[in-house]
Amino acid sequence: MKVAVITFPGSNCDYDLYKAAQQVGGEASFVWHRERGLDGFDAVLLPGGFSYGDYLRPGAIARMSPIMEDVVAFADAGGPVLGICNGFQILCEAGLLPGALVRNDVLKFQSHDVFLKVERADTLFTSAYDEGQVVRIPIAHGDGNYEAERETLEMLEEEERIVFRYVDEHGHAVEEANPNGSWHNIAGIVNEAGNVLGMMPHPERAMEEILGSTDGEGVFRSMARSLSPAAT
Amino acid sequence: MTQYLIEVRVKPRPGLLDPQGKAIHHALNSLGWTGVEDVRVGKTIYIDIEAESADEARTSVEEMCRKLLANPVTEDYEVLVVETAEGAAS
Amino acid sequence: MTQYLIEVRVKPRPGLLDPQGKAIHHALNSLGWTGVEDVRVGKTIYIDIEAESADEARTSVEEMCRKLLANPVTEDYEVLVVETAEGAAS
Amino acid sequence: MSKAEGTATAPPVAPRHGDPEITPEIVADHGLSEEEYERIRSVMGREPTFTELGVFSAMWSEHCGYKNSKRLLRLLPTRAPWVIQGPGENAGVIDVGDGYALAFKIESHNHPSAVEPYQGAATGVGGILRDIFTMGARPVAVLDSLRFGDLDSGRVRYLFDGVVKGIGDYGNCVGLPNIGGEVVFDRGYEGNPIVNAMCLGLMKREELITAAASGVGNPLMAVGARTGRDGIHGATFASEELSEDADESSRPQVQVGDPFTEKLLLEASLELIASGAITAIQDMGAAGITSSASEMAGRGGSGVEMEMADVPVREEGMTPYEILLSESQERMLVVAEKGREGEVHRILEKWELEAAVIGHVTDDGMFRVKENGAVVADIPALPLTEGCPTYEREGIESVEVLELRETDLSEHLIPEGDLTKSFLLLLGSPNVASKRWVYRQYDTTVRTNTAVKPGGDAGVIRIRGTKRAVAATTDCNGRFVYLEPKTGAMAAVAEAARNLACVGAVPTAVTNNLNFGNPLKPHIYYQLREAVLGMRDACGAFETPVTGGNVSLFNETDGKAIYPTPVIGMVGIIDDVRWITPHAFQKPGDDIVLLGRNSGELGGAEYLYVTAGLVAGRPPSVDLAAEKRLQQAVLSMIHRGLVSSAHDCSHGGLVCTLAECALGDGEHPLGVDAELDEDLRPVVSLFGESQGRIVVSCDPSDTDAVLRSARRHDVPARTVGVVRDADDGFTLSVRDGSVSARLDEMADAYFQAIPRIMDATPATED
Ligand SMILES: Nc1ncnc2c1ncn2[C@@H]1O[C@H](COP(=O)(O)OP(=O)(O)O)[C@@H](O)[C@H]1O
Ligand SMILES: [Mg+2]
Repeated sequence: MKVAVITFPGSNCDYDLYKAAQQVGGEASFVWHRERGLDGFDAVLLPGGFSYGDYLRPGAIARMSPIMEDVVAFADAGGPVLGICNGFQILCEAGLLPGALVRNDVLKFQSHDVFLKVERADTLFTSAYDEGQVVRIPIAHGDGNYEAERETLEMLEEEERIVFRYVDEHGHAVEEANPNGSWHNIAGIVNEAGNVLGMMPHPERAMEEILGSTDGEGVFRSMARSLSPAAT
Repeated sequence: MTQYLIEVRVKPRPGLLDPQGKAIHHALNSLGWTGVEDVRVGKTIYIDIEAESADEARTSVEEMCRKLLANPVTEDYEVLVVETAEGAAS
Repeated sequence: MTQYLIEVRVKPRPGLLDPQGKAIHHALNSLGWTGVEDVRVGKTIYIDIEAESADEARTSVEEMCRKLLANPVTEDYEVLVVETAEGAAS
Repeated sequence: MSKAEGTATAPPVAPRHGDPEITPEIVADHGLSEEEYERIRSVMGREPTFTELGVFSAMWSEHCGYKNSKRLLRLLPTRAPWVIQGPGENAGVIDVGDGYALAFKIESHNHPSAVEPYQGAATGVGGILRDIFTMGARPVAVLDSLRFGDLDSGRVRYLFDGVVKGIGDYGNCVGLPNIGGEVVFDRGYEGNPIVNAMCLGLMKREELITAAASGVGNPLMAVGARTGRDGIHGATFASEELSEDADESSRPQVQVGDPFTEKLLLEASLELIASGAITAIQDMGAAGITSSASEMAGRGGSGVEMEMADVPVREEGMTPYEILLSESQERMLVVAEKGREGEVHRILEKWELEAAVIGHVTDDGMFRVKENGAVVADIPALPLTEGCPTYEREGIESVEVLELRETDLSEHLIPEGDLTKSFLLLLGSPNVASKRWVYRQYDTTVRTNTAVKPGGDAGVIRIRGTKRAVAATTDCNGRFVYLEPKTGAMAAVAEAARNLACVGAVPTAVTNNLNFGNPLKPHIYYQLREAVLGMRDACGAFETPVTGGNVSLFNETDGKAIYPTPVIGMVGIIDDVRWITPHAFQKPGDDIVLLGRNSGELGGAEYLYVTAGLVAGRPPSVDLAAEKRLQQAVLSMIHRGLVSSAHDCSHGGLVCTLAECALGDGEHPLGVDAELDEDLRPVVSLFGESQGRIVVSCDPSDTDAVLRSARRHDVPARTVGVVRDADDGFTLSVRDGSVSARLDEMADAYFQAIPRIMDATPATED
């Protein structure tokens, strides 16, 4: 699996993603936001961080970067695109995913482990999980509160495009388990075609025992599996 | 070319949540300002721009809003030409 | 009691660095809007408040600014009584 | 060097149009004494110009010149085989093995944070990061050591809230995990918060670069943010003439941080250093261009010449005085290799940063500044950076403190009400309570190297690709230092080392931040001297040399000084990540073993503050030799895999320590059934804060080995109880008394104390 990790000014999880891709046998390369062309890549990863300092709105300025035209084309052609945290915000700003991520309802940056329920194990990003599986993964964001028009939100439920939800230990999507006020505890969604996933939590930070959890590895193993059966 | 000062007022769309406004409202009430009925927080972007005319200035700022300054999903915006180098304008 | 809509316009103090304005300015320029000379970002707080008079409303909002809404060290603010339930006012 | 000193005096410089006459008032307004002004005149061999006066006042200020602390700092041990860079550079550097070096340093932003907590704290983090990456190291973690007044004041909550947000927003944006720190609340810090930030950076040994200007003709480049009128010192009335527009509001009292630009600077700087296209790089921190350029020249024994008209500025009509003294953030001074400016520009342009050549390195040892070609300052660099007069002041202990220390505490030994009440009260005291409310606002996992997050005894960062990890902690109990400066300072160093040992790290080196009041007052200078002596002894005993730090004096409001607070930032090395040990109990059935002895001390204890609002008594004594044995004992137990957990005993005494072991991070609390048979009053047994104690837990099959190991290290040790299920509750009985509580009520007191205060009542500015 050859993956491109797009680096924007202010990205700070690009290296973590790069390592995560390598850990599952992927071949990762950094692509600077001013470069053009994504030919030859099997997947594109948009890292977390604070592109352009999150000034104006998280992801708003980054989505104007030259490389984003290629990312949109790549996605439209069915190429897998994974956006994590700031990457998710950029995907929404770029219109590759519906809705927007606004300020956490608690108005504070939220940095701690959360439990996620894998609602869909049939996407190319989650095939390594079991449907309904509860995983433990860190979050670290100030603007992770998923927002959209009613119709959009209902459509997401209707079309089962909510891939990850914040839940408690036992897998219940209770309010206490919602760290940012996201509608219906949304932590991650896919586009209609299922090839673009955006999520606020950081699976790339849950890849080794020494870091407290290996539950995030599934996301990358799923991709590796479907993109290069040889890899795993 | 004249310089114009344009004001872009970006507001959270009615109906959508405004965590900041909510928090301030709560804080004001608990500080004893019970008369406060509602609080909303928006941002205002002040732009100094060179243009041939106020209209030209307005038009390009409106395009900036569509392209970058406001997020149609969550925000409404309003563009005001406040003043020119020569002084107040429309 | 009448309801007033008060607008509090909070701006970064002149001379202070405005990183957000700087970033937006940079972005607009690189998107081709070369006419843009400067960008500053402030916030506007819209408050619905019950009061006996416009003055009373203004006075209490001014106190809110000192206590909570604005940071005296880094921000300047301005309080405007925009309208009453009955319509536009001073 | 010799060359620099060779130029004893300065060539004449015509006074600049618009600059004020130099009068005794102006000199005084620049914080210079008559003697110091005389020294300047003899250095210059003439009257300085107004610009030159500004430059001297900055370089000879307390902050840059260490007037009142240098002589004391010389007493500190700074050498060891593993020390690569001691005091004198932007940061200290030690060898951590496998070809890696660790750069680390602590810095204070107390005053700016008191004026504007959010920006003050944020820019404090920014400054310390630059000190690390200008050494060639990539910052890998930050810690923050904070002190405020009591939280019942709205202003204090405002400061606390703003400082935490500022530290969080800055570090989170740059992308650095926060791995620890401290937060203390005590009326002793009311109105005068302490905000110290520490940063750790890793590099390959060969990547080390120091900030010495070398290579005659090499261009000097200003990189990063533009220069504005931020934080310019200098006399206010003189300021009128400072700039063409006399608009006061355009001379802000605070600096605004831009973490986004900092992140770009960080990446660009590391790329520049790797490219070899530069010979030196330094942060334009305190006293901006003045200190960075003159320090570079001083260190290099060379000289610099700069053209102010070439400095990218944020505002119109800035004078050389303003440009030289501006403290605008996120700026660097770089010495490029002559002929490779192009490369430098390419790298900076990639990172969308501005850069301008503003001068060049000379060989005449002068610090020369021009404005449109006309010389406005021409100063011998070495005397400017090294010639600042230093003082040894008179130090006498204050009678007040002496009396406090001798206070008879016996009446407090009898618990009013029952012990369990006091216990829960203490657990819920913001000083003991969990600081989760704080560090949940900090990213702790970015960069995927954090092995131990905030909440443990020390933070741990693993070194990718090796078996090693580095641990770091900051510690200081200002009450102890206040009551007995030397003992208190030793206690701070001892606690730091103990914390490191508990996570499995060998204490290795120290950075420190001396936060004190006005040293011109004899009782303050006494505190300063005694504290440094205590640090000297303890750092000597633990073989943890001091490689750097920072001094923050004059921390006073209305003539009232803060507690003397020498914050110790200590780093340790873990050779094998498998040794990393948690502080919380791990499984029911484990034995609980107490290492060390309670010497029956209640002085300075949190118990007294919480129950009687009292800061008094003799602080716990420190037996350095015993401490060292204790740390070695716990380390060898850890290395042999004997213990499941280890936790240092401090704030709140043994009972609070056991409670923390039982509660852990709140997710899987465990019960405790323990008994302590000490010949002491219950209050002292439970809440006394005697030093040199560590609580470990181990599988019963290892208990004997643990006790034997302790004995071999000549460390008192005994089994005091067992770990139970949460449902079995928490019990600790001592002679003539006992504490017993349910885990949920303990958890509520411990985890909710700070949120309850902060989330309930809005923090207002006044
Ligand atoms: N308390 C201290 N103990 C030892 N060294 C110190 C202390 N305070 C400052 N130093 C050293 O003096 C030098 C100058 O300090 P400082 O001015 O704080 O550095 P910077 O210019 O980066 O702020 C640094 O190398 C610093 O490590
Ligand atoms: Mg510095």
